[in-house]
Amino acid sequence: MKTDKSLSVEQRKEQRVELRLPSKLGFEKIAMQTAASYAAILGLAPDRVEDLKTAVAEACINAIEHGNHGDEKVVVGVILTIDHRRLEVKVLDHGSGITHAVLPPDIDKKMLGEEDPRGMGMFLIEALVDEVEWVSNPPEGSYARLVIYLDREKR
Amino acid sequence: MKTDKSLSVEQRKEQRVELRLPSKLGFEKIAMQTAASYAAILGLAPDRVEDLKTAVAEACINAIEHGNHGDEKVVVGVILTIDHRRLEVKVLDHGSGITHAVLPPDIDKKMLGEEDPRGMGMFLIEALVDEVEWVSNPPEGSYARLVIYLDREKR
Amino acid sequence: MQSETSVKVEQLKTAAAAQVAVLRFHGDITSTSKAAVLDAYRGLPAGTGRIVLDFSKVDYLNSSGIAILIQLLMEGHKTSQSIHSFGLSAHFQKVFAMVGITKYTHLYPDEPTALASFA
Amino acid sequence: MQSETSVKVEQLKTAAAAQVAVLRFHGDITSTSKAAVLDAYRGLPAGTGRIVLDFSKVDYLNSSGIAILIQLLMEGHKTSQSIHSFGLSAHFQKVFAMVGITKYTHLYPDEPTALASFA
Ligand SMILES: Nc1ncnc2c1ncn2[C@@H]1O[C@H](COP(=O)(O)OP(=O)(O)O)[C@@H](O)[C@H]1O
Ligand SMILES: Nc1ncnc2c1ncn2[C@@H]1O[C@H](COP(=O)(O)OP(=O)(O)O)[C@@H](O)[C@H]1O
Repeated sequence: MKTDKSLSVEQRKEQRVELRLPSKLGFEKIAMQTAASYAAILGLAPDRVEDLKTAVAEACINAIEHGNHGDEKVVVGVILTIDHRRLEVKVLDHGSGITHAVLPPDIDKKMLGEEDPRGMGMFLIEALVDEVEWVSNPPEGSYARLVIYLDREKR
Repeated sequence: MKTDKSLSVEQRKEQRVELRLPSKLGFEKIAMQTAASYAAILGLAPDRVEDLKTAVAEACINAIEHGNHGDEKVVVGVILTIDHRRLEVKVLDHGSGITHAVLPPDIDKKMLGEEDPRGMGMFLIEALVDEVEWVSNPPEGSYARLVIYLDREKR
Repeated sequence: MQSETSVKVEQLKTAAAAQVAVLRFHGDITSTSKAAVLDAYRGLPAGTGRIVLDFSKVDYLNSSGIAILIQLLMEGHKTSQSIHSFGLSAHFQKVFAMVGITKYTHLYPDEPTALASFA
Repeated sequence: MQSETSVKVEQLKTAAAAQVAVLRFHGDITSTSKAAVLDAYRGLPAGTGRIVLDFSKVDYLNSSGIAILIQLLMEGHKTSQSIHSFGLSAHFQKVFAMVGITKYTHLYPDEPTALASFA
């Protein structure tokens, strides 16, 4: 067998799960399901699993579209870990990351055509998870780090 | 960012998806969901998605239990690819693999206590997918390679 | 890619004999759904005043899909159409409220309520 | 680990006034379910002759779980109990047939049929 070099024997942290996807829109649905079943196994409440699914999907879409510019050969990484009942999801891309602040959508402006109808992904991520951080470290890449608390009521 | 070294920029094949799990029973459910959503995206019929889910779960259970001896720090790898409408799943462990043939369960013998009630995983995998291969290559590890055809009717 | 959007258009009359166009979405609503969603909407007969959006068969909805719905609602708002929605999960009802589009389409628990509530 | 197995035991009478014990499984049936499944079964009153297994609330079933069911069926077979099952998805009906255990528990489409079909 030509062993996949990247499949290291030892993991740094227990219960760590990693996923890699091609940068192709639609594949964020895989990350969504992977994260959902990880969270369900750890006992996250069903409504919070839904929050996590949407947040992970939006982070992956951004990694695919903005970070990796839709180049299917470039990988989006998703790393799931649990520590002190905090579920963490890192979504990694190979772009230069985010420089601006997250703005909440102004629906009235959107309705008047004064604001792009898009631009809600980061806002939704912030609204749905308990902690979020965007880290950029070119040329290595960037990531969004989402944290959801297992013991917190719904948002 | 301390970039995960193993997250390589280039993938060898388009639409390749990789998953790594700790060797902990229960985590095969994540592989099952990841494979299911990959297959659904590619258009596999829902009843064949169910076949794939059971086959992937059983292969992961074997990798966890027999290949990696339930050592949570050791990784089970799952690699999903598609080629010529053949969906391939490789389930990798760090054990020495399989030496014996797959025997169909004899339910009457099991009922009489003459055969272990267990020992149906490999049989089910063979019965549910279109192709299966067990490859061992110590000390690097072993893998089960399952193939399901997108255009084939149910088993 | 599976789960392409399809939209079925139906013309119904409410109990009060009001004419309503129902757009029934199937599959995913994402960035690739623009033509399917907006073409179905724009293909409604001129003068359509009451519209119901049926989300009960939608598998997956993301922010790019919501952006398309905002475009639809924007066009409807300009022509003073009344647009009701139903069939969203509790989660997506929350997401619609977070984004603010519940200001432009009221969410109803089911089809009869969505139909009955036209003025 | 979530989705531990739980088993609810009910005593019912069929239309023909036959006494039936129903084991309703909830959650996953896997290698960790052995005590839950077999304790519930072994806790049935002595002389129980008719048993129904309700799989309709089972989320996940794997070969180790099936091995536990085989043990249950083995014990039932020894004491000539009649064991009917219902609530399996089409997929798991197929899996049960592949493994051969449909020889020892007949699968019914729903609870009324499973109950009605006791001799
Ligand atoms: N992973 C990323 N890498 C680089 N830029 C990003 C990333 N995610 C978001 N952005 C930037 O932030 C903007 C806002 O993102 P978002 O709120 O998700 O809305 P949208 O993706 O619809 O534009 C994007 O248009 C992009 O410029
Ligand atoms: N990945 C693996 N690595 C090493 N041995 C394996 C592996 N998978 C299966 N085996 C061997 O094959 C046997 C039969 O496996 P299986 O049919 O799945 O039943 P069970 O796991 O219930 O014993 C196992 O008991 C084990 O000895």
